[in-house]
Amino acid sequence: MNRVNKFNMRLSALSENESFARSCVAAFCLPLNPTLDEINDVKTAVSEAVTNCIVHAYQGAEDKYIDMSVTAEECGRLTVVISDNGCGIDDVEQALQPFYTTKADDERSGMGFTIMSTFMDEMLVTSEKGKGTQVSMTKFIRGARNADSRTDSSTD
Amino acid sequence: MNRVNKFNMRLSALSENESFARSCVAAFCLPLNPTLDEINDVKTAVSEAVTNCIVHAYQGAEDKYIDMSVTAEECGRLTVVISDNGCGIDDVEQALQPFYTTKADDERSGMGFTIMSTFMDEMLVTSEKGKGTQVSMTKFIRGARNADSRTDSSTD
Amino acid sequence: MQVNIYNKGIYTVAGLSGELDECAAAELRRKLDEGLAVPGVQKNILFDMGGVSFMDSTGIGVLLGRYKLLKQRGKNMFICNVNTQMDRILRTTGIYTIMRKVSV
Amino acid sequence: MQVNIYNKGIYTVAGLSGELDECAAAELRRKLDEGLAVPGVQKNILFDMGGVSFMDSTGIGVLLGRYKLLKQRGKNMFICNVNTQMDRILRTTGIYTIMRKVSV
Ligand SMILES: Nc1ncnc2c1ncn2[C@@H]1O[C@H](COP(=O)(O)OP(=O)(O)O)[C@@H](O)[C@H]1O
Ligand SMILES: Nc1ncnc2c1ncn2[C@@H]1O[C@H](COP(=O)(O)OP(=O)(O)O)[C@@H](O)[C@H]1O
Repeated sequence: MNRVNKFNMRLSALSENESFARSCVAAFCLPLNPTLDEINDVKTAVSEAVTNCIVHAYQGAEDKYIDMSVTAEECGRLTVVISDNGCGIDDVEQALQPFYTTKADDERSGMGFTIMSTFMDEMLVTSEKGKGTQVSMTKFIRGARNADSRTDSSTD
Repeated sequence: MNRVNKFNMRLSALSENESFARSCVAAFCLPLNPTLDEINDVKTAVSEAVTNCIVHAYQGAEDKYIDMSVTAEECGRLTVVISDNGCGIDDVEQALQPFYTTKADDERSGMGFTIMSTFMDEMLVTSEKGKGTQVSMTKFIRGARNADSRTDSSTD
Repeated sequence: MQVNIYNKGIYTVAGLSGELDECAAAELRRKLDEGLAVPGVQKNILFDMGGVSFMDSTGIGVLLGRYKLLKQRGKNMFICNVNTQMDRILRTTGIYTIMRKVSV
Repeated sequence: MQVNIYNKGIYTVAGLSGELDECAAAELRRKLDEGLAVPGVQKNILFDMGGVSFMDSTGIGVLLGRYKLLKQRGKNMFICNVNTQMDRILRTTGIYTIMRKVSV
């Protein structure tokens, strides 16, 4: 049986919640027995997506919120969906290009999506102009798979 | 102005989420600059309330969820509301008595509510038989007040 | 949770470490009840809480449960190395009246 | 974030510590731009990342921004004490091609 643990969170779109959001996801995936590198990959990707909601979707407006939905399956699959109901993205294909940013003046690097897709196994971005953006990311935590196979082999 | 930060979370009623829930609330109240004792008080109270949902409200059934709503006000007030839609409590007054427990056979101590009300500044329990239970707790983080007054005095 | 049981002076020490909540309780009970039932366990049992980083009222239930069980077998129970958070819980619940805090 | 700026050998070192995300970026920029504009700052600026426990692409933006600014003033920029997570970000974004990693 593939036991599933889940949480949904709605949080204020404030920049101090960038660190809160990544700590939450990190704490949540601990039972999957991730390696330190895996935890750091997940924290980085979460930080990128949450930051984008705050700086791009809501342009710093503070009475907004971000939705985060996280699922940890016993098999090791971690799914993180982060969404906003902010301004949306005109052209998602363009937005995904390395170094593409609409906020070069604010010293944004344009590498957020590149890092999300590099650090996670899968990434899907859905956006509608004026409605909002949803970033759905998956990572397979190998730490957990190894622990599983260790348990299996001990029954030989 | 009393800036407010907020999150709502819905999480699976699994016992591994006891530690997850208390870590989340602890991480969230860090910007209020709490003392270590204050953080520990809050973690303990959250742990009690979440445990009660799992062992009493849902009696260990695993396809259930717990709702947690947390507000941190800049003035230092931290509000935590934890609710379930489980079996409810027959007689709340009785349930609040120290050492009262309906699960003595499982070695429950009956001290959960006593600890919540001791470790937090305010606690309010609302319950409806067959509908569910809501525990609403407030704590004033003095760490934050001190930091504020330090800022104030520097403008003298 | 980790449990280490060993004899030291007049005590059989049960050294606990980890977070003592409801999630950890069942395994902890099993380890303690098995480990303290073997031959060579002395009359005085000392619970060393030095490695316990968190405890809530579930821990009180576990301690009280062990106290009753050990009393039936004629053993005394003591506790040591309690951190501030745990100490507050132990005081609030009046546990020290039946389980003396010692420093070793 | 904490920033410590001091001269050491051929370098003026900017020692950073804390978590480098968007929340921290504005203050960090201000501290660096003020601290590296004072008299006595040498030609080679070394960013010591030893105390940085977390960094995301906002950090890349901050580093690139400092690189451009310092280059205008004829300075070279180096980086050291990068942890695994940060190293992966720096490699992914190709930063090392303009900002050499050194070990000191
Ligand atoms: N949640 C979002 N809402 C609106 N626009 C977004 C969002 N996320 C990303 N974008 C757009 O996509 C571009 C590229 O994003 P990204 O790769 O993260 O780089 P950066 O954040 O450095 O600009 C952003 O500059 C912005 O125009
Ligand atoms: N969320 C809940 N749903 C249903 N019953 C509850 C809930 N929380 C507490 N109770 C009832 O109140 C009693 C006292 O709770 P508490 O003081 O936390 O002690 P304990 O959890 O050790 O029993 C419980 O034994 C249970 O009958």
